[in-house]
Amino acid sequence: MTSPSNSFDDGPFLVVDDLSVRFPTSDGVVSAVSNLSYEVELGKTLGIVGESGSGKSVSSMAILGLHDRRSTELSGSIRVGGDEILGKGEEAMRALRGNDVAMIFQDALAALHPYFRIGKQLTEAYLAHHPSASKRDAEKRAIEMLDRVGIPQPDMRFKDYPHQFSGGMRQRVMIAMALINDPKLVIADEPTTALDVTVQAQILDLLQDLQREFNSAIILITHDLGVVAEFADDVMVMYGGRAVEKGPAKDILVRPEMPYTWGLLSSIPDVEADTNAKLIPIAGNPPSLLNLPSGCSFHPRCPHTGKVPGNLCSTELPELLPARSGPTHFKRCHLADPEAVYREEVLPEIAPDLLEEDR
Amino acid sequence: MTDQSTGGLPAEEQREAVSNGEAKTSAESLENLIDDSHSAAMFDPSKKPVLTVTDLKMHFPVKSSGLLRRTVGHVKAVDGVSFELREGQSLGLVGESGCGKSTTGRLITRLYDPTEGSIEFEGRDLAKLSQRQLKPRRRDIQMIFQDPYSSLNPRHTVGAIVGAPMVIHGTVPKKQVLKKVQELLEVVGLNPEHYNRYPNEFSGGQRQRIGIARSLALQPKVLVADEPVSALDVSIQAQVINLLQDIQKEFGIAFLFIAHDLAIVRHFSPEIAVMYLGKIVEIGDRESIYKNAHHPYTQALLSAVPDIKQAQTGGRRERIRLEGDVPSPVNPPSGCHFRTRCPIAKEICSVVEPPLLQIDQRHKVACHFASEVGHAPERPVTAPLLGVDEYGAPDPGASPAEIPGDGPGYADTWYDLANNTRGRA
Amino acid sequence: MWAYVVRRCLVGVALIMALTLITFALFFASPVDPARFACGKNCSAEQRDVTRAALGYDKPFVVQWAGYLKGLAVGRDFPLDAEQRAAAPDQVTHCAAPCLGYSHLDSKTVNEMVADALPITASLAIVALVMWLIGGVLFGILAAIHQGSLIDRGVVGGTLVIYAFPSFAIAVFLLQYVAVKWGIVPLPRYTEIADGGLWAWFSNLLLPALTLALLYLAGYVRMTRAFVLESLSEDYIRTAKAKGLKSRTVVFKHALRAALTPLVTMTGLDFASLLGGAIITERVFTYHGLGMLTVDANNSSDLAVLVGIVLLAGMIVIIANIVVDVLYAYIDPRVKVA
Amino acid sequence: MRSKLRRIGAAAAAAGLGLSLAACGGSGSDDASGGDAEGSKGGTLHYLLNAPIESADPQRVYYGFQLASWRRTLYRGLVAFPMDKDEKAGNTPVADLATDTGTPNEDASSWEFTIKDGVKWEDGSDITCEDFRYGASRVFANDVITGGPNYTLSYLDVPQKDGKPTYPGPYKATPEQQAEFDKAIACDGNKITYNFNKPWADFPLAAAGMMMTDPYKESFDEGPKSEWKVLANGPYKLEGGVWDKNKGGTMVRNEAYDEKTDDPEKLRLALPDEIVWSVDGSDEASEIINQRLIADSGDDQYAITTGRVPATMLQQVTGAVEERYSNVLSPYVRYLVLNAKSMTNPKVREALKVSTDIDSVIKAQGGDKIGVPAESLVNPVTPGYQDNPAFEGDNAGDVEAAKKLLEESGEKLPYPIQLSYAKSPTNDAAMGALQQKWEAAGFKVTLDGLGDTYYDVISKPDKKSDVMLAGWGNDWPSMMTVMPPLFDSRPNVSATDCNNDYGCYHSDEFNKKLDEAANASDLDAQIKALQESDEILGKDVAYIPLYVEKFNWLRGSKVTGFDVTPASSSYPEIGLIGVQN
Repeated sequence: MTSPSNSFDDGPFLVVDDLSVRFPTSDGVVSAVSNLSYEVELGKTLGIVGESGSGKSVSSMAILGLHDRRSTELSGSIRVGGDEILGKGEEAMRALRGNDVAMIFQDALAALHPYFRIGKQLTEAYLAHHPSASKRDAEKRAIEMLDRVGIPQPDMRFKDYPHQFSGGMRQRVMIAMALINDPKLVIADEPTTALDVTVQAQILDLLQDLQREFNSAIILITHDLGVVAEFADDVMVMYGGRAVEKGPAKDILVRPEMPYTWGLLSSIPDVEADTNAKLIPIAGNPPSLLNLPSGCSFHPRCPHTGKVPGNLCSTELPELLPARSGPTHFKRCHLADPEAVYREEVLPEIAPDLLEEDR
Repeated sequence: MTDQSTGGLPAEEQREAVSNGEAKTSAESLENLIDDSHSAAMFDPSKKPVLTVTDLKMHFPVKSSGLLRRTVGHVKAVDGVSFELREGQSLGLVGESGCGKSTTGRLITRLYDPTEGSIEFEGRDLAKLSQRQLKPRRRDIQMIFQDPYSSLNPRHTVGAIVGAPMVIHGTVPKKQVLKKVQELLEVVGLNPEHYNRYPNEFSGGQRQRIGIARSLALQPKVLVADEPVSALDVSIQAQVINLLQDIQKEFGIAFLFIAHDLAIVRHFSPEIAVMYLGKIVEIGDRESIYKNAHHPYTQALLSAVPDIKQAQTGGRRERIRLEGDVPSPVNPPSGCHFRTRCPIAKEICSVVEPPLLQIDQRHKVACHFASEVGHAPERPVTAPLLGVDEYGAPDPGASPAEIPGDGPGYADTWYDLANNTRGRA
Repeated sequence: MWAYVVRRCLVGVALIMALTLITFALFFASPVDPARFACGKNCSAEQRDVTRAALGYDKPFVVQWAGYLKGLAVGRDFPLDAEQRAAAPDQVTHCAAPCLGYSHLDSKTVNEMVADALPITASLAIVALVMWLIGGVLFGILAAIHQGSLIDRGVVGGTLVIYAFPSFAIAVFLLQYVAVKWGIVPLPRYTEIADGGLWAWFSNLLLPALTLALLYLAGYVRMTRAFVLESLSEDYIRTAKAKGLKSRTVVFKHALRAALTPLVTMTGLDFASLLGGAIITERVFTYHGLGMLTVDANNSSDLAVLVGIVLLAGMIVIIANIVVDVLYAYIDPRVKVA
Repeated sequence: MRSKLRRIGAAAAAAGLGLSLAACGGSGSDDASGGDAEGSKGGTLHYLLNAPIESADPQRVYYGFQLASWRRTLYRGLVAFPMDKDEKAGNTPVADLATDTGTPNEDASSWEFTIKDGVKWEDGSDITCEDFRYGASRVFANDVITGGPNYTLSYLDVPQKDGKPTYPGPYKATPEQQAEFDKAIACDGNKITYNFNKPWADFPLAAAGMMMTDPYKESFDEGPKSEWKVLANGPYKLEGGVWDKNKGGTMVRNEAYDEKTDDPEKLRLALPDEIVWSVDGSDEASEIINQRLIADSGDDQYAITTGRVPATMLQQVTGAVEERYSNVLSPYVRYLVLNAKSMTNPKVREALKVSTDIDSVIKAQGGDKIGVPAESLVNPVTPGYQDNPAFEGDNAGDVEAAKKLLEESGEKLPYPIQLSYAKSPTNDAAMGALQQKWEAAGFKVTLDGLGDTYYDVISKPDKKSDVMLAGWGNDWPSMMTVMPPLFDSRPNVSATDCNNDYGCYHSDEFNKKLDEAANASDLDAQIKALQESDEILGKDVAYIPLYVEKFNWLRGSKVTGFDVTPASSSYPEIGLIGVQN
């Protein structure tokens, strides 16, 4: 098996550069992703955070080449292990999918074929990239993987159908399937959203263990900032198809500089937060990708546009610029001193206790 | 009108006064609300219980596949649940999928017929009423559903959806229905002019608002909110939670708030019940549950919730890891249902079911080894009360004592774990 | 599962009994006098009464129905007139249980008539089924994977055009032009496999089966297309692609497998209700199958045959339903019949 | 199928058409057999049937073409009509199994025949007097042998109760009853005597045209189970002995048949070695069969058919095909019946009659190859036929005369009538044509096209129909099989049913004439009475004749001797037909 890793050394395994994804439809062009850039190193986890319609899943589909080729316009660059994959043919992409790059989907019940035994679905994934392997080898490997992801009696469960597993076990099967070919990059799209908290904890533990063991790069797509806080090394917050803030997880969650990130933080209650703190929702609804607001896409919902001179927010798209907290922290906002606004206006509302600790 | 409907006179009169009196009330009060400074609902023991649920059970029969389709077992979805819901208060019901929290909600709205137990509401046992007798009562207890997409009929206008309960129950004269609908839409933060639009013209959050408006149409005393925000985007969840809080305050509605998200329940409800396999394993006020949980399951749940603050330290916290899955409710483990996954279970747990024991003024827990994390006692705290030895075998020396707090509400005396004595407020 | 099948069968038996009762009731509510037909053209009122009695139509219909049920359970001897049976024992026809009745017009038990007709209709149905399934599924998939393209529109439009023609017109066209005028195939005449071998059986079935298949083809093309499109949009298809499977595998194994479930249901039920379509086809091609038998029996007011066919058709529909359910459980591991 | 029975079954043994063939042969072939090579023995003839036959049992056969063609092949009779094309000769029976055409007593209430020596069943056994008696007795078991003509029931001199014979047929008869019957048909060696309870002057015609008095071998009889079994005594036998209702059968030479006992020249040439009968029971059978005959390929070159060329296909009959085509008069007459219960005013009935546009009806049905105007209910080639004076004259419909009559009637105009008919595209057109003229005259016509239940509906006394379309052909060449079955109110009309007397017509004067005819001891007297009865019907406008149907036949190119005769009911005369070798 040739791996694209020959041609790259130590740099990030995945580099997405200035990626734009557009779907022309009868109603107009949907700008699903605009000028998106990010990278993930082996052994590291990037958390992509955003609401539905923010474009957080779209770029990963492009990495796998799973977008509808007839109706999608792609521009920019995606390099996997140093190899440019944009413009590669279907056969080349197929060789990549499930092999070097694997995906874990959200709802394992829907994402596993209901009519096939999970053993078959696993071996199928193995055989697709090991054409010379025997069926027995594949089965051995599949049982090994089921065992590895913590499914009891894997040789028995091998013959079961997806519906015969509990939600958590099903997600483990998904993970086993994704990891069966030792991928270097795993894209996990809301892997725990449908699960109960205790099961979610189990799955996240498992993912983390596996990452340590295989040193793979992980992209974790989620809307749950708590999950990101515990799991991701880096975070990218997306809104309206663009990255609005990205950087190390700690910087983003502790010293966010973009009002949308503030909004996300303030709109979810915390198990330890003061119950007297009122949830501060983000007003309005997420924008339509068909017709993005001018300037900063967030400006119609942003309570801080008044602090920006003129109507800059609604006329000019802010660039993704380094933030104050560090050189690896970028934000897309016109506010002159967002950190001050956060400390003085946002923090007292959502977490007065935090404020005191900091002082 | 049946005899039953004329029974609860005071309540009827009160409602009449509200609906016929000042139509403006709600709209006006909404404006008041907006300026209202926010504070979380606190547990108020002075309020009278509006709903008292005692030993409620819902056992769904499991039929054999044989020719005669005999009942060979039961899914004990809800298996002896007791609690009180006080006027204008909120009880949060948390637990993982399959624990029976949604079934409990549906039992209270009588979407199911309970197998056993009572649901006392305004002096009447709803569990014993026939569907016909129930009809005039239905308006008092309304439900908000999880899925804002499937719970609204796509072929009806928003006005028809919100107005239907009023028309069916005849609470509002036909001519005033539209006016009332528009008021309600305004209350839930929708444009009142949109009454003739269809649900698909609204976003998920707006649809949930429509559902809420519908549930308010009959001015219920109790609202059962079954995962009201879990289908919504994060930023929208907060909008809806805030709306529900405002409504609760404004109309003094008692909420049974069912959710799997511990943080949201904590935010919304001053009193929380934790369910596991059809039973309440721990119930208490917010402080007791979130700061002083004594049941290993509650502790595990809380520790499993990902915490944003962890970002400061990075990596994952130490947590109580639960192994395996929830067992089948058809054949739950003997004794304590949780023992198969419990980190501190001992022999007694498989023999004797722990009673829901009141251990503080407003805190009950069902565990033989009820304790703070990491401080599990050597011997079961419940043994002396149950008249058994530490392995669960009947202890000829001890005789079973009265279990403190053995009822839907909280007793004045409780069992003090620290001193193994009866405590008192 | 067997318990389920038995239970369903019991319900089915009750249903069939009700069905026969309704058939009896409808038959006697109709203005047609069956005796009038059997009696011939120069028949006086008295003779007609005699004939009516000979046919057994003089008794109250519930009594006749009860007799019929008895025949179903334990068999019956014909003629019904005991005196006649005693006088000429050699003329007695025994109709063993389950006796579907006795046609006085054809002097045969309905069982015999059905036994003659059923293989013909079954042959027709099976060949037609194979034709429309192969055609429908292949064209359906073709259209689905080229959704929105010219191929898609061509396939869907083409089958719609065929669908727009009445079955009758297609049958007559095939017969008059393809067989008679152009002589591309010989005139179809049902040939048993035992008589002419497999090829003769099949080649003779070609045109009538095609007629019948065309009746269903458009529906199956559109259904397959819709089902395959639907399953192609499922999450597990995305998973299959993400695993790096070949698109052929994805479409024909993963997508088609899921689309199969509703197709099997439709096929089972359509197969059971083929009798309706078979009437037209059999009539044009002179295939003396169940369809033709039905029409003839209706035209000659032969109650026994009508009830027998209603019973048989009811049974076929009920059995088909059970088979579909069982098959469904086999195809879809999530479904359990119980 | 009901209507088919009436249509085709009614065609039994019609009167000779030979004369009219020459006169009315239509376009193309004046001589139906023209162009064909002289017939010789051998080969296989294919007979394509456009509908299944109803039975193979002689006592149950009622199909005209079947009676005629099986008389020539399988079942010989006491007497038979010759294959003569002359109307008179063709309608006069000649001896067949009997030595002569029978000897009547003085008032024709008793007939005596002698059975030939050496006539045998296909199993080699002799045909005996007892076989004839047994065959005739089976008709009485009409609860077993259902269907088939049963005139003998009212004629044979057996004890009666309430006008019904008490003899229940051979299966259930007590020895006493059987003894009584054996007196009605008496056997004395080869001599058989039929004793009737009243004169039956045209009995030989009935015996020749029907098979109700044909012999049947008792040991072969299985009652209802014999419906499709054939024990032949003619030049052919049925291969396998059982007719397949849906497929047909193959007739092969009967070795037990001795040509010397027969008169082949007159009765049956029996040219083909084999006759393959195949049934096409589909609705389009006539179209398909005639398409095949036009294509004329393979076995179809040796084929004849019972399927007439549909009017829509007539324009395809040109050139070489026309040489294989015949257009002949049939024994059918189409007529309208007036409901005597609702149309009581004689002036109204008269008005309807004079404004009936027969020409347009024929045109709508397909033109002069399909029918010629009729002047009576009786077919013109029936012995004793005369134009009914009531219907002579203009066939286009006289609107003015009708208007005048209607005005004289004193009825409120327009006079509403409902016209019922068996629905078909051509009938719709034809009835539309009638409607047009009638409405011009002052009627208001509601067209009422009915489906399969047509005859059941119009038989009911309380029907809404005022005028009904019907068709009839005689059972044997006698007006006795026309007027009595159609208009004698006594056997027809009851409280719940008017049977074949669709108009519920009742006239004592007419019934009296029928009794006169029935009791006549010679044919001439009978004919006179019947002619008078038809005049009464005409005077009362009980019916309005429309047209005599014509048949259009195609045949394969290798068929020889194709012709129709009075005896063959205008169907192919199979006794003459052979194939080229």
